[in-house]
Amino acid sequence: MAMMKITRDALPALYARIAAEQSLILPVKTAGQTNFGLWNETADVDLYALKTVKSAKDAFFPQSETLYTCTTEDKKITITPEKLTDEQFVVFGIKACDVQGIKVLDKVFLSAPVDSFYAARRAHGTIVAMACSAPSESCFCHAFGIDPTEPADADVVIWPVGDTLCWKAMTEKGEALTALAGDLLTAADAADETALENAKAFTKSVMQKLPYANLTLEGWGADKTDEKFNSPVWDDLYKGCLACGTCTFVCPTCQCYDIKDYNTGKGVQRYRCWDSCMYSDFTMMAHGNNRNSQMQRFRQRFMHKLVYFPTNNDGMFSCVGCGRCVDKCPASLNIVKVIRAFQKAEKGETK
Amino acid sequence: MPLNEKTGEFTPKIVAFCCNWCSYAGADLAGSSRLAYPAEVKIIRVPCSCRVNPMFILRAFEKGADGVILCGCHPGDCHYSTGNYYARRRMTLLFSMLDYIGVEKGRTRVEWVSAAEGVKFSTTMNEFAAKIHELGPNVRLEDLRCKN
Amino acid sequence: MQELINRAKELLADGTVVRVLGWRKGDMDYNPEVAYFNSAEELDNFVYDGFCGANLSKYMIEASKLEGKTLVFLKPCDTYSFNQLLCEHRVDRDKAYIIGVGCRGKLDIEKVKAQGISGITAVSGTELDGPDSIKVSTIYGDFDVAYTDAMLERCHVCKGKEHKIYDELIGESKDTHDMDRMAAVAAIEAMSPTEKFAYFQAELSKCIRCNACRNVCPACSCRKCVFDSTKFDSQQKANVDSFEEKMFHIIRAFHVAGRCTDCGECSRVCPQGIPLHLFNRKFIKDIDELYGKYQAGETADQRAPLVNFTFGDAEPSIVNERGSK
Amino acid sequence: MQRIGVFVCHCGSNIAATVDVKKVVEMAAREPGVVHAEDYQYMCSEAGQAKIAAAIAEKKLTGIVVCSCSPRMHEATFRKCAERAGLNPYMVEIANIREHCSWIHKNMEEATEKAVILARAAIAKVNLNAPLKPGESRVTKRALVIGGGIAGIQSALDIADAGYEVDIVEKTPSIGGRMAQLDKTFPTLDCSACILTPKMVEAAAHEKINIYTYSEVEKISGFVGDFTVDIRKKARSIDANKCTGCGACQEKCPSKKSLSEFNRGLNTRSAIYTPFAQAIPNVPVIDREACIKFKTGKCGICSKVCAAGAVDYEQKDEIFTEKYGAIVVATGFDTIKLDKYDEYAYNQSKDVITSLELERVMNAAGPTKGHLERLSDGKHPEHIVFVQCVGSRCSDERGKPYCSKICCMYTAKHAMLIRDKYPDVKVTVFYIDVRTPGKNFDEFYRRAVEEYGVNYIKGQVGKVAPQPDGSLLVQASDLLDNKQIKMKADMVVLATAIEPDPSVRPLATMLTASIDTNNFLTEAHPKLRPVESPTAGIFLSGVCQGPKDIPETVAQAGAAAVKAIGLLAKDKLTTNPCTAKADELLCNGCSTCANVCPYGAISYEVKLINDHGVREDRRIAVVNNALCQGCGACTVACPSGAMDLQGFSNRQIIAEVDAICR
Repeated sequence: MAMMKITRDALPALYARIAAEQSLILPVKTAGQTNFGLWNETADVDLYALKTVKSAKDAFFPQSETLYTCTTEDKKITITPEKLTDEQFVVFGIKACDVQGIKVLDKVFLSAPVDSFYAARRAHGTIVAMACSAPSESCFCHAFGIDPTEPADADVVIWPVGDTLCWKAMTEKGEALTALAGDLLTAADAADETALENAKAFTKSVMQKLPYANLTLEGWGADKTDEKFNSPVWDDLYKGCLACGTCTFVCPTCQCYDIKDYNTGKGVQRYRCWDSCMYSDFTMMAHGNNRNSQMQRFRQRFMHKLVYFPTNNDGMFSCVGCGRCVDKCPASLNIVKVIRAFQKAEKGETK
Repeated sequence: MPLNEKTGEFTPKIVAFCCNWCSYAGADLAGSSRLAYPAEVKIIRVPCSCRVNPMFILRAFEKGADGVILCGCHPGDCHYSTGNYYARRRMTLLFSMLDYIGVEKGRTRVEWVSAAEGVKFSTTMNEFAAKIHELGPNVRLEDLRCKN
Repeated sequence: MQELINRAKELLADGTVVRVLGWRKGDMDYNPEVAYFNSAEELDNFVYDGFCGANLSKYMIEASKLEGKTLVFLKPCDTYSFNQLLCEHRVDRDKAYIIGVGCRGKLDIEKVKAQGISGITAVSGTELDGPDSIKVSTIYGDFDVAYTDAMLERCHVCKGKEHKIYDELIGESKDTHDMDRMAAVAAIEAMSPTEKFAYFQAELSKCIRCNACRNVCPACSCRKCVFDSTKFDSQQKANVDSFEEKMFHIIRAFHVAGRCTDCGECSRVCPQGIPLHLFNRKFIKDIDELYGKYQAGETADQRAPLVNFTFGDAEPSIVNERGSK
Repeated sequence: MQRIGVFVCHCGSNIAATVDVKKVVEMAAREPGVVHAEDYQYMCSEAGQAKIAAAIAEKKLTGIVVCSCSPRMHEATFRKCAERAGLNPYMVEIANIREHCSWIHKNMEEATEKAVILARAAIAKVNLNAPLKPGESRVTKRALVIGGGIAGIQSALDIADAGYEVDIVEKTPSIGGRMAQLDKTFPTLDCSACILTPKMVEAAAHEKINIYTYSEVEKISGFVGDFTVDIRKKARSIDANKCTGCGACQEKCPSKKSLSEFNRGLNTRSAIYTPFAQAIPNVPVIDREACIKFKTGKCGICSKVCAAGAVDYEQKDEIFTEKYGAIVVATGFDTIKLDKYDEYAYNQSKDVITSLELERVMNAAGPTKGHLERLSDGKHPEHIVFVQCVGSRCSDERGKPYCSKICCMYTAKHAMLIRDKYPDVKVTVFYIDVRTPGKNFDEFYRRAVEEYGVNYIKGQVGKVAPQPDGSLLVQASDLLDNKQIKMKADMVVLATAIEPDPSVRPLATMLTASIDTNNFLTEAHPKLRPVESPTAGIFLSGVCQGPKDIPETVAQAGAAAVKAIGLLAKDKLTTNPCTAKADELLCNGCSTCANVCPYGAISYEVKLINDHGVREDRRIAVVNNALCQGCGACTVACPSGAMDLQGFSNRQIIAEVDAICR
């Protein structure tokens, strides 16, 4: 499809038009922080924010969702499964890294056994990806082969160029959305295309100057379990870890969840909610916990992202370099430090 | 199902924690003196006002209570000497916090009722229920999952 | 900083301590991490500058379980937490060798970024004896930022430059207090109930229940948090609607009421920028006003206000007079 | 899952007239866990109880809910009924649908709905009940009385007369206490020694009483029924078994400059001494600080003159350990220090004395052999001024906020005695209020005023100034006439406030007994349990609990003894099973719970814990079931929820909350 464009001023009208038909999820600022949220007239949209605090993961895999509800009347128990999503929705303004995050989730939830809740959302969601214009110091998506100026696997890609946004539908869903946008979009011309290419080039030049520009994944990937698992480096690295779930919950790819019951007084709502492998009660069983030290839990998270996941998924890492954990870890620990610590250790350097 | 929901009127749910030694006995005295107060008030017996955890109070609101009142022995008269003094500080701070986050004042209350104060028990419950009626349903602390 | 390293090396060498708990250089100038150092060689990566905000007191709970003494560096405000932990038998004084380190306020890189500065490649001038402004180098050029403009909120309400417990002191400290600690609390108190509710609803709706505030808190030192145990049927991980957050945050603050030293770590670490200290400070303000001034951690043998009382304490109904109009 | 039976009582028409009992049965039967529900006219009747017992047996019930009157009325009845039927009595819960429902509501529909909800809450609770068993602990049939004044002596005598062994521990060389120092007692004016000495002798002679004088309690562990106490017998330097009490040693002792404690420092005694003539035991003590032999190694005269060879300079402190079932604290009082009261010139003039010093002055065995004279120059006084409330009812930190209670009466006594014996002496009393509640007390005071012409002036003394001529100038205000007064006096007597003996503070810590801000021991309940400490097995006798006069002290001593006897009479103590219990896996060992426990029931131990595979030594709270009374203060203080209360557990209360809010 041909390149279209929309002016920044026209965005509110676009939002309203989309929201009239479907739910629209996009970066919204609440009390100073930007996260993906539902659009409404009063929403403080912050589309140009580089990074939302949480990734766009919630749109397809919400932090908490009910699976089914049991209601008791007298001694009779009625079980009502939660309805699967059956309405179209749009997630607007996802960055390339987060789109890749969704691809990671697809691997987990769309392979057999398929997670029907996730699948329903994926089937009904339209992804509008937005190219990055100014990546920040914590960005390292390039290490995973992601081009932030060319988000892949989205239904629509938009590029901010000055006060304009270039718009290109990539899939049928994207075409439908383009149709819905109607006259708010106009055809882009050669000048726009040039400006866009310049913008992309600028972004790439920024990428090269950022501190993580030279980060590689050397030494990491599939089948590295044996050489990494018993390394003494873990013991040195984990010490500052507070065992909180910040890294997990801001991560676009973490997919672990717990299933719990909520007592409503009239019955039980069985729900699932994100869990963190950093938590001491993660995978707690009657006999105890299979990882009973924070070192083991810390190792699990990074080994999973950088070794186990690629081992089981044709080399695909379950990290996308969004850098949220770099920004948000309360103890300033992060995956980049882990990647590099091992690379140094393997080269015989001390940290 | 509540039997009198047919009226469609707001019938608040009110939880009254009463210490075993003074206030529960005070409620008994209100009963034996036939001093009426609204049936909306349901009493939970605890050994001492100091047994009441702030979490119980929040739990009640979460599950749909519209008002929570805690009754204990008068300061100085605690069966366990000092329990109500601790309860007094805990509840003062909790109530202040609830006010701070915007929960209407008056949804929570502490009253010291002795075993001899049947009249006070009944008056207090009448007053408290009236206040809750005036405030209307608790929406700021309820958990939506507990609604139908 | 070199003085700290030298002294740590001496103490390691003479066997006074078997390990050092401190900060290690990060991969950026602004993200040092908490680390143990077991040898003189490892200490070469030790760092102490304006970004070493982490309160190491809580780490001493684990360090107290290890064989031998740990050298720990505590800033003036961290010593309050250590005292409080000592008071609660959560750390072992005999397992700690405390060097009170100087502090001129700690920095928050988010404050720098909030000034529109991005693409940061280096930050300098953050050391204890550094200049009044820090230099931030970015891919777009260099910027000078006044030290105080990049300081954590908690440093603007500094409790003072005095260390409350230590074995020795190294470095000058500065009282960086330049704001009214209770101003924000008082401002909320002055709101109408509806405004208050809206304010906290907006703030708490951001909560992702990552537990960073809890896990970093030196007062939240429970082996198993009540919100992680089944004892109260209060085990929570969901954030399906706003009540759970309120319950969690009210109880979290309540459980540390009278024990919270106002170290500000909760707000420092919140990934969603929720001003969690406003809950703790509300309790502190109430305690100060109702039961007399009390600073948790001032000494290790105080009786916390919630395990104390006087016969003439205010009745809970005082909230009706003091609270919202 | 429990198998619950619900029994709904009509209570004749008391419940049934307002509550649709059948409906309650029908609704209760639908609740989870309920396998049986029925109603009956009178559940508490024999027939009603038989129905419950039958249902327990037939339906194999594991828990029952009785919807009836208040649990305060019949909980015990139904628990016993359940126990007889083989069900643990703590598996019974009562839904109070009479006092809390049928009696206060008129509308049947409303009352029935409420009754259903109350039943539901009780069912929800009983679903989480666990069988509880009262604990048992043994009782050592021996009592310890700490303090050998009139309170301690009386308590010891009463306990011993009931047939139990009693040990009295007295820190001074003789029993007798403050009462032994008094001259006459109000309002009867009988001689204090004349009524006390026989009691002392009786105690000493009692076959069940052992007296350890010159001894102190060193350490106390254990709990009600089973205390272990270390007692230090300080070295007397005299072998009590050999000493005949002849007194030769004291006569010959060359060191005679030590101030006599018994005479309040108004005269001196020898280094080897018995505090007073009627001392029990009549065995002297060597004051090693004053003794020349101990100071220089030379002398040894006492040893030489002792025909019995009882002097033993080598004697050492001896610590022995004894077990007790009950402890009576009778540590008594002292007068406060007057250092901070410069205005009364107590430290400047020998003629300004405390009332307790006056007792010694008036006493025939005292420093003046009972003659009323000025201590400065031995002159007979013409005018004596008494000042009331010195340090009592005081609003500043120099004194005490409380009324010392005995001063009004003993001042009237002193005034009266002086006027009786020396009609020429003028007596003026400055008072704030004269408080004379007590049998024959006000009559006594009025006699002082009306018959003996004592001049009472309502007002406070602002200053006592020693004059160059040796007299004292008293400046005071007369509040009734609203004028300032200046008067000359030869002696001023200060009714000095009394305070608990300073030894009580460390003792209270050892006993884990609570004390109030004035260091008086706290009673378990100010009205209903006035002679017991909140810490079980500790009883309070005399002024250690609060100011009181001799008859009150003796009465309380007797009451404390009776409480102790009541405890010692038991072979075993059954403990309330609704006690707190700490979950070892959750406990932080932070001591927060112990801080709020009024009974000292919580202690800590370091224990190896296996927490889901992680093994470590942890400091863990341990609740002593014999001491815990089940208030639950600790459960809320505990942040992790490790501490829970059996019978009123967190989950049980939450279940009730949920059931009500449903």
